[in-house]
Amino acid sequence: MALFSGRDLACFRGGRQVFSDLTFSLDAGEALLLTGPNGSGKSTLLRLMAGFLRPNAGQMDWSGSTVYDDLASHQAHLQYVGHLDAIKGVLTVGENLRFWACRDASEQRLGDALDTFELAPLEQVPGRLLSSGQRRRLNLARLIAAPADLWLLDEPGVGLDQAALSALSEVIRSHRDRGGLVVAATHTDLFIDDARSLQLGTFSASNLPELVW
Amino acid sequence: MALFSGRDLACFRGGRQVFSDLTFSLDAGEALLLTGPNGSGKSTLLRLMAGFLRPNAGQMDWSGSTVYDDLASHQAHLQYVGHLDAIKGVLTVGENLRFWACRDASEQRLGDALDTFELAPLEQVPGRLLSSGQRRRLNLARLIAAPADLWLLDEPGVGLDQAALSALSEVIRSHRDRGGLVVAATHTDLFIDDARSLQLGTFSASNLPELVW
Amino acid sequence: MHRFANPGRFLRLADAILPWVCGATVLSFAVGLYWALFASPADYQQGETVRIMYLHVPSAWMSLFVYIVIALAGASSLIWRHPLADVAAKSAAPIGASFAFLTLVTGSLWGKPMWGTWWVWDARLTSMLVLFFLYLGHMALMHAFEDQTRGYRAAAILALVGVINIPIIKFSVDWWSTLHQPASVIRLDGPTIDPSMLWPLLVMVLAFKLFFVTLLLVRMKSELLAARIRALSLAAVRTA
Amino acid sequence: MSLSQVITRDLRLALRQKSDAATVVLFFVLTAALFPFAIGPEAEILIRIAPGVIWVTALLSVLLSLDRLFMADYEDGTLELMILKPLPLELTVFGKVVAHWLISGLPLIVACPLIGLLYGLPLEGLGVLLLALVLGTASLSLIGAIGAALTLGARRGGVLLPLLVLPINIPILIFGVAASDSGLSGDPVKGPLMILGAVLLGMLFLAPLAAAAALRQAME
Amino acid sequence: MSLSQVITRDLRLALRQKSDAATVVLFFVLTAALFPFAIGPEAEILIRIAPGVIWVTALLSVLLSLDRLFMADYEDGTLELMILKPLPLELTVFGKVVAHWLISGLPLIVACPLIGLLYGLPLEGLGVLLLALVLGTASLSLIGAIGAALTLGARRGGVLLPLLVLPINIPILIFGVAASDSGLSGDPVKGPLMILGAVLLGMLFLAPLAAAAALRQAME
Ligand code: HEM
Ligand SMILES: Nc1ncnc2c1ncn2[C@@H]1O[C@H](COP(=O)(O)OP(=O)(O)OP(=O)(O)O)[C@@H](O)[C@H]1O
Ligand SMILES: Nc1ncnc2c1ncn2[C@@H]1O[C@H](COP(=O)(O)OP(=O)(O)OP(=O)(O)O)[C@@H](O)[C@H]1O
Ligand SMILES: [Mg+2]
Ligand SMILES: [Mg+2]
Repeated sequence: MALFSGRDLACFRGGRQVFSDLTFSLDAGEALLLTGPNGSGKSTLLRLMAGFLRPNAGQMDWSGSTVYDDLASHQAHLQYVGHLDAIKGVLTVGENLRFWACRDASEQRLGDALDTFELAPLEQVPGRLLSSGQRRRLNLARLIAAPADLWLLDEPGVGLDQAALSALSEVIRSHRDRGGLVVAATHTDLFIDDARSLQLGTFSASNLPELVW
Repeated sequence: MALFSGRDLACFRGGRQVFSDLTFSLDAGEALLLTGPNGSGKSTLLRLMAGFLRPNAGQMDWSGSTVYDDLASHQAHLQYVGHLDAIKGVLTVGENLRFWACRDASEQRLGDALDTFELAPLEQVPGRLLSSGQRRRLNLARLIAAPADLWLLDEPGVGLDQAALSALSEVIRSHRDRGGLVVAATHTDLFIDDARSLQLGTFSASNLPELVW
Repeated sequence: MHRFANPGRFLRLADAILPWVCGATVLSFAVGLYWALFASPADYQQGETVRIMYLHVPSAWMSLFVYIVIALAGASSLIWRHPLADVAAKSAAPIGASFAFLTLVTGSLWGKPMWGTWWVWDARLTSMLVLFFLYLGHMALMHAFEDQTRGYRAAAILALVGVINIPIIKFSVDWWSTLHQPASVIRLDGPTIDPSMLWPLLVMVLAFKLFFVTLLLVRMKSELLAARIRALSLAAVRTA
Repeated sequence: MSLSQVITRDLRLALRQKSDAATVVLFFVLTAALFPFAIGPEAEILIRIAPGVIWVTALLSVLLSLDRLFMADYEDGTLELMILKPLPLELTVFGKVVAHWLISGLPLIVACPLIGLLYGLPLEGLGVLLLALVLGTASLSLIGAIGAALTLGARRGGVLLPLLVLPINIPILIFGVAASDSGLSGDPVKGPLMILGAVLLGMLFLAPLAAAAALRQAME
Repeated sequence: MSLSQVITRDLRLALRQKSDAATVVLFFVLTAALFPFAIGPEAEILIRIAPGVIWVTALLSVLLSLDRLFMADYEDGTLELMILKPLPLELTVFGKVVAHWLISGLPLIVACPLIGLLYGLPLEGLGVLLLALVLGTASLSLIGAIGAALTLGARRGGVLLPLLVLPINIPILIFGVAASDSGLSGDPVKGPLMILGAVLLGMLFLAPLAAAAALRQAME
């Protein structure tokens, strides 16, 4: 039986059905790549997996029990990296990261997180001075500062330079080696080995959202 | 003599020197790709070219006269697509685009802009319902709705699916055929033929920004 | 579609009882209004203006009653996620607000001849004004979101917070006005109301209650039908 | 992008999100209705302070709504693109202020008689009060626009707006209340109204210039 | 992420951008200072309305600063990540309100004697006024937090907050003014102070629950 799975999921947003009858299952150490054209529902599915949205139909299980029975404990073992970066401009990179680190995170681990994404030289720099790629790297550093079983990554490669991109794929590899799960939406190659992939459908012109002002 | 050129440009941001002695020149129909690691100053250079920032040293010319003599007229013949998308959630895609179209833009041209980036089916959809890639496509559609000689594109390929990416490279090609100029910062391949390229330097650790709260 | 199974039954039920409630409303209004406007005596002090009371007092009572209905609906929506409760709260709020507004308007129409001004900062008047604002807040919140279910939930939470606060507000406003006006010239309460005026008043109160039920059923029906039309057109798009 | 486009766009945005227009009026009415609770219901005192309360609340309502006049456009990048457009930024600013006044100043003035009713003001003098409010709120909007533009770039923006704008507004407040008081008591009102008008004229010219300069600065 | 971390983080953010704390106090002082200009300098009237003006301005200051209590965290995605953390959202909300009160409520109370001076209030009764303000502003912050959470992501956020929260705040205003009046005139103050305390206790319990419920549904 799979560690993390969803069955017959359907989701409406803005009055329009984004997807339906979507099924996935993931075991320890596996990675799932979400692909598909713009607007096909990749981000929506990730938010569903994170418990921010509830599916309009279907069911989602984590190690055999449905996640909605105890959403808080499901959420406690996942990390989400989305389009919003939760970076406070007046806090330094170090302070920003420290807040999201888990309580008992050692300095060692924090240093590790900064080093991995080459943020160490920026540790004292306030968040508002970061370039777009640096912001994204700071977000990815959360994955290391606060370890979690399930990583939900929405276009994690966006804005990264070559070095950061290979750091990311390295980090994902070692996470999976430790038995972690990864779900990532992407349009570009993330260099993840033997990942399962889920292709989401096309946006159909007749499927317009209902217009509500 | 080049149509658009900069000489010995230097720029400080947040009290730190981002680049110095930077020189570029572009002729009608040419494209310049800005590459370099995160934080190397690609976005900064684009904002400089758009006249949002003034260089701390150096000089920038458009067809022989320095742009700071008449900044407004320099700005009138450029289009800038950056990280911020200027999309109003309560206006529809069509209304959003129409506002930025030039005054005498025909319906034909607007339709063209929407069609190119496959936004036609979304014309009546309010901006807040768009996915990240759809937002970016709407921004790129401005390039067609309000033609300009110089296009400044900051990571235009981010979040685009395959279809949109090739539409973009097609649009850039025909813009250059008409004698237009393109400057684009990017980490991924944009499929632009025989572009000049400008590699920006690395972020050096000793060059930390002065901390200003 | 299981979400609408229950409302489907409700619709059938509403269709069955609506004619009866509607008839009863018309009947009680006919009796009440005739009695109040023609058959009951004029007040020896206030003269004919006293007849405003037959609108004023029932609507004052109804506006409080409706807010409690909304709060109860909010509670059942939050606890049992009952879809009908949301629809009921959404449909009832404008009716209650109209009652509060009617109280304010009839009150100030009454006040002009009685006190010489349209408005007096009397405790009861002021509480009614605050209640009217509470209604406005509820309605505004209900419609403030793109996603109707978010509006439902937020408005339900607000209604509960509001209903806990109404007694406190009422108490404080009473206290406030007695603090400043120990011997008020304005005394609305006549516990010694004459039976010849009490009975038509009670009939009018009944008429208002029935009127509320009728309106509520009609509004809930149209709300549910609109939701169904939306759902059906979505389904049509899906199969297309 | 033309002046009329700027105005209609802002009007449309406001009508679509409905917030702007309703915020200001509701804030105005609710705040004005709050004072009796704090001061007591005695009619003489309420009548005495009514014009003052109306003017202070009107001033606050306009100021608070202005605070975000350029903010949304700044944060989502609209302002950058507007600067690139050939329409002079001064006109863009002017258009935005006009739209803002139509959305927030005008409804406030329409709601004013209601407050008059609550405070028991005589109906006859209300005309002058309203006229004075028209002149006053228009000036307030223009001055507020300068403040709103200045605070955009400044990191300590929030502080600056009241600090910059409230003191400048005191003359408007004084002459506005003077005109209203005279109007209510039947005294001549020409003097203070003329001054209000003169301030408005001055601001019509000065404010777009200053605000546009501040906006350019904020783009750096 | 622990309760103390939430509080210190918000405090640090506020101190770094300095705007929050200073805005609220400045708004309070400037608005209160505006009334004498609008109402006239007669000492009796000013003394008569002083407690009322202080309370209304305090209420408005707290309300306006609360409006953005969760907004920044909502817009930049911080709130999403906070929900994922094991700390119960009720506690997070409580921590944010505590920080907010320390940043905005407390300085306001410290600035209050200044306003008292301006209006010529006797110094003796000021203690009660300040105590009442401590209890009152804390309740106002808690109630405001419910409103801020409910209106998060609403199309008409700005309008809604005052509309939702002002009516509920009326009792606090009434008893706060009553306590202050009695304190200034030397009458017994226990009654209204006790009521203010009771309201605060009730809100300490109710507000985090309601606000957290509202935040959860705002994430949808
Ligand atoms: C805007 C003005 C007014 C408002 C908002 C108002 C509000 C109310 C409210 C809320 C009630 C119900 C109170 C309760 O059930 O305990 C009420 C009842 C009543 N009002 Fe008014 N009122 C207004 C003006 C007047 C005037 C001018 C009069 C006549 C002089 C009046 C006479 C009464 C009477 C006789 C009752 C019934 C009292 C009772 O139930 O014992 N009202 N009003
Ligand atoms: N907040 C929202 N409310 C309502 N509908 C939304 C919302 N966000 C997105 N949608 C709709 O849901 C659909 C799926 O959006 P989603 O963001 O999941 O797409 P995506 O696959 O992530 O696309 P992209 O590749 O562009 O990021 C879109 O068509 C969009 O119109
Ligand atoms: N608004 C700003 N104020 C001060 N400094 C800034 C600002 N924005 C960026 N910087 C600094 O300028 C440097 C260059 O940033 P820029 O955004 O130009 O980089 P970039 O090359 O676009 O990087 P990326 O690939 O991550 O987008 C960064 O090191 C950053 O710290
Ligand atoms: Mg997406
Ligand atoms: Mg960049």
